[in-house]
Amino acid sequence: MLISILTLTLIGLGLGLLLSAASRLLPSREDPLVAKVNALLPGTQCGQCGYAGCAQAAAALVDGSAPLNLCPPGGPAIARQLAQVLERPLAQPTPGGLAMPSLARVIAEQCIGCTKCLQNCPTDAIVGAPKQLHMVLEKACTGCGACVEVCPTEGIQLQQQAITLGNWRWSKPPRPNPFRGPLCPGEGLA
Amino acid sequence: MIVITPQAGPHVRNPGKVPSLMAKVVLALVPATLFGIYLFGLPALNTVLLCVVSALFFEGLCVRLVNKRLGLVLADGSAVLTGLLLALTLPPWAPWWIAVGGTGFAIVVGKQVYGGLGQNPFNPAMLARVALLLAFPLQMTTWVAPAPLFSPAAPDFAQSLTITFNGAAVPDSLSGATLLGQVKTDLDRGLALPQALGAHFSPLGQGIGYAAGSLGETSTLLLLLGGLYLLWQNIINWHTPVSFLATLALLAWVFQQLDPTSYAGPLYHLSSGAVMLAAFFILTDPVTSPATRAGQLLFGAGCALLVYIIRTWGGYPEGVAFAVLLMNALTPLVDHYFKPRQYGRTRRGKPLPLPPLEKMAPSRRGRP
Amino acid sequence: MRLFGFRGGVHPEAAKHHTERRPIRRLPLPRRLYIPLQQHIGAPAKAEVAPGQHVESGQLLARSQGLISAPVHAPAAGRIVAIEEHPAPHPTGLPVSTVVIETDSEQPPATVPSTEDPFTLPPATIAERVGAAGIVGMGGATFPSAVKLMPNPKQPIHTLIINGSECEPYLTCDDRLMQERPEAIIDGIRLIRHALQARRAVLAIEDNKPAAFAAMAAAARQSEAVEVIRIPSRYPMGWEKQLVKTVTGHEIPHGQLPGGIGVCVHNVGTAYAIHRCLRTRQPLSSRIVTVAGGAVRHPQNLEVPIGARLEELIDFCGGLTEPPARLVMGGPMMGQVMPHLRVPIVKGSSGVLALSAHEVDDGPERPCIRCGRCVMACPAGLLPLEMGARMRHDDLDGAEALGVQDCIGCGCCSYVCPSKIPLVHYFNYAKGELQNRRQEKAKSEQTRQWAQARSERLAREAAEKAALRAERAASKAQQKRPPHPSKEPL
Amino acid sequence: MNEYVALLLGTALVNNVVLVQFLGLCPFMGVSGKIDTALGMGLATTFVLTLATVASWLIEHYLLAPLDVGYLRILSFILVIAAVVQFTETCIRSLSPVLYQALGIFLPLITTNCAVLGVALLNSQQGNSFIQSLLYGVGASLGFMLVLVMFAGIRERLARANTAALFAGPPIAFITAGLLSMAFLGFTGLPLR
Repeated sequence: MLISILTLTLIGLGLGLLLSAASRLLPSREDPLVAKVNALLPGTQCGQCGYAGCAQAAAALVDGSAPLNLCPPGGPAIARQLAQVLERPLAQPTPGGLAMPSLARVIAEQCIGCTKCLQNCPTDAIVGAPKQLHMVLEKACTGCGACVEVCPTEGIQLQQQAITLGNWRWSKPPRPNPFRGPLCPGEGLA
Repeated sequence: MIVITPQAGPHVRNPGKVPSLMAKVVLALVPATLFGIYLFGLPALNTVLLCVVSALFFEGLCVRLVNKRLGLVLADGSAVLTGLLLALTLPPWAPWWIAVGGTGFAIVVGKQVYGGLGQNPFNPAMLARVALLLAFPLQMTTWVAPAPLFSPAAPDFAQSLTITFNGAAVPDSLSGATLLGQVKTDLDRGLALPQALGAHFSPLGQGIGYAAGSLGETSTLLLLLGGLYLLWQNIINWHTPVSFLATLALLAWVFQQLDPTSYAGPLYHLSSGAVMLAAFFILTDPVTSPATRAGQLLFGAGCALLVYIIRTWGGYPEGVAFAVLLMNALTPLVDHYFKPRQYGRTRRGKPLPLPPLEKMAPSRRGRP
Repeated sequence: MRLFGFRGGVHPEAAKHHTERRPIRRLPLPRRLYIPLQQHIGAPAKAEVAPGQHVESGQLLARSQGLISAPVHAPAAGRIVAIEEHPAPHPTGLPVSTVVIETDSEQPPATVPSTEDPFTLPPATIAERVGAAGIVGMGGATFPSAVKLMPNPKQPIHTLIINGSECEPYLTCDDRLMQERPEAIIDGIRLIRHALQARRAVLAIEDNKPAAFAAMAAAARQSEAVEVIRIPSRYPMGWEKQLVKTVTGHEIPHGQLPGGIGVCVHNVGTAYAIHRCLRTRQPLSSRIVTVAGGAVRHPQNLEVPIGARLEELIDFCGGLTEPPARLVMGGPMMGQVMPHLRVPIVKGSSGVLALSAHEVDDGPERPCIRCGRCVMACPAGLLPLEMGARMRHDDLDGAEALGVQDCIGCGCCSYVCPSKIPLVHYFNYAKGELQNRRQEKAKSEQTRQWAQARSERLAREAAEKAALRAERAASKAQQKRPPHPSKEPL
Repeated sequence: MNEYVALLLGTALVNNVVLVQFLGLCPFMGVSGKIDTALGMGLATTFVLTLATVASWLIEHYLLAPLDVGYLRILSFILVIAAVVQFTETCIRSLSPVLYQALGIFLPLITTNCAVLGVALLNSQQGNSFIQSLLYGVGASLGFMLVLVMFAGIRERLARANTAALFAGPPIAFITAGLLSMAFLGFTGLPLR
């Protein structure tokens, strides 16, 4: 009985020493930010975010290939913390496909020049003097809608950008429909 | 006046379509099939018909289950081709449930489960043949000596039905073993190769195919004829068949030089078993073989190596089916690592170095 | 002269016999001309004229903006009706700002040959004149030619290649141009060679155009400046990269221009336009267009003023025998589908094809059977089937890793595909998405800078306000306390 | 010499750890999503398996046998394997963080890979010499890596196939694994152990 206890402690001791030596000889070169983000994540390795474990999800978050709200168990709390740590705005998901991004546009009749929207715009995209008609710089506007909320007279609205020769893109070719009925999204070809 | 959704790309197309490709391959198989039917009589005809009809039936069943348009799917002729290929590899007088069960397995599990044409990793015909060989070893290895159609020994129509449908035993006078099976048992019994070969092997006879064997695999020359037709019609590339046959011949020749008493020569290997059928019709199945020419060369050589290993040292007399499946499994890797060199880039993908200006004489080749 | 091969390529059925032997006929001047301001690669031209103004033939309508741009000239004398949005020659027919001219008379503008010998001009003025004449690549790429005539000293041009291959089926505009005006083309080539100081000028013609080769060889014999060679006819021989590889044996390294390896490529039509511009001081205002296709009654080659609508061309050729399955501007392989006939001819349109149903022959699309024909056909050495499969599942990164950006859109893969998969359409979609992604990344980078600039501005303003308040408080405190007794005011 | 080669090829192909002996199936299914991760996992498992086989042989012969505590075999082997895996994790984390990210949770999971423990136990059961057990370990891990990377290639392609919704994902992967092991039966009968 004693022999078995002794043997196992002997093996454990030997291996433990080996491991501590190894970890000192080979320091882990890991990106501190990834470690910090990894600490934020719940660490349950549940894989609901589509990555094999939290470490992988943290790396994807840091290099920007994963959305901030990727962690269902973490919910909005984690999303906000991640936005803080990674200094990234919690952008709403932009609709894919042909829908063009929408930009703010001043409606000349209603704008009374109160400069409320001007102060509220996160990227200073609105120019104009008090009591003067304001104007939106299309290049700078990100369509976040902060100005629309504060405008007293609805003088500024979010409008979809017009499709021109410059920003038109080829859309995905129509999927061939080998089915007798309508094409259900998941189904394959002939 | 013209209502269009913007279409891109070429507005004229090459006339070749998938159904015409498959039809030409089936056409190339017809001589070997007819010879097989002539050689082994009406039961062979039953097997071929059973396989083709059940292939269409199972494909139609699966397509109906997934609610796809029947006409569109059956019209591409890939089911007929799979059924015919499987029929040619079965023993000629196989019972009906071997034919129907094998074709069912090939079409349903081999192809339709993966989502239809073009999605299956393994060649359906070979998959079914391996499954049948493992599941029913006895039925899959009862060979029949040739009994030409109108000779007295050939069974007439009624007899052929009994053979196929209620499995009458093969009469002793006709039962025989294929050359490969015969040689393997003799070698196992310790006989030296020349004695084992002497009695049975005449290259010409084996070429024409007047010998026991699978339904369509016996006549090497007719299969070669079909293969050359496919090459001439540009349906298949020469890379896979040439590298397969050349590697197999080379291996056989090398080992024969090393030890003539226990290793057979190249002609023996090329003209026996399913080698010629595989070289032109099974290895060149586009869906399960690599898409690049370099990949096809490696694919053929790999298959030849595996065929030689299994035939010489393996447990089964014929290794083509296993070799094809194993190389099919490797095809995604071959396609992953064998890519053509892009224009303006080195083989590793880096941009080409600028050629030095003074040596810009046009004659120097641009390759790195 | 030794030639080299290039990988891939296809042999489409040439179908040039319809218009090969038809001489070029001049289209009668249409009543209205619709001249778009964006007919070239680069910034659109800026209108210089106002509606109602009367313009002479060849007068400047719009000035080029920046280096990569080209001016637009009036093809004929007339009155400017309006400068407004009209459908552009583009698959979607989206509007583009267009100058509409009501033409005065039927007779073509008179050409007065200038006496001055252009060879005495320094190369810089030649390039400047060509730029002022609004000449762009006539092969379809429409890149402003002046930029390609200004060689940078570090990379001298040793070989000038003139592209007479015209590898697209149906098109015979370059072919007829070479047969009917060889001397002008040779003169144009010599002028380009003089401008580029190139050591050698080579005119490459595909061997399926013997008449053109004979005419050009005869014209070239008088002056030893130009070497006319026969190249094998195979599509896409006319693409710049493949032509350079065939003639010089060198591939243009990725990310480089042909100038990088000392080669410059110009189209035959461009050489002719440069000749006309330097010899007769005439801007680029008309071009040769092949009108063909199964649905056209009398297919032929026409000399057409820029801005004429497709309706006029088709009516001049006897109208349509049946509603076309596809109306294409350019060649059938790389040309673009036109939404309707009310779109104008621009500098880059080499052909107008009304293709009938059996010519288009678009079978039902089937799944990819991995036959590898597209891999063998791709001249850029890519894997169209793998890129197509990834794009069908929206795996943009996978397609980009396989090199979808290097796809030249020649159409060989879709041409040979037995399953009729619209591979080029998938790659156009991929390139569009990649461009969107680049723009979004640039925009988000920009947004971060703007947001940062704003927060710095607010901080600065707050600091100033605080400093102001502190100063005001200090001065108020100063006034309440009497000045210190010991300090006598001086 | 060819006796060792026969042993190596025999373990890698004839009685392949995954497809014939059905050991190590969970990483086989779990990590075969992409070829690169599968390759990384294969290399990591080869490293672990070889080290673990050597260590377990040493412990078997120089600790358990003299003290006659054979019954501790499984316990000590698992202890050794866990230590070797931890050691591998430290190495990979410092040598290539990218691979470490890619493997994620599956790297520590090698401890639970029954192929690793299986090979160690089989070695001690068959009483192989040191060289034999080393070759057995290397052969088994090469077989594991070959099949894992091959299967990853197929699954990467199946991910882009148009499989019906019923079969997409794991079902088709299990069917393909079954067919793959059927193909591997072709090697039976080769005169290799």
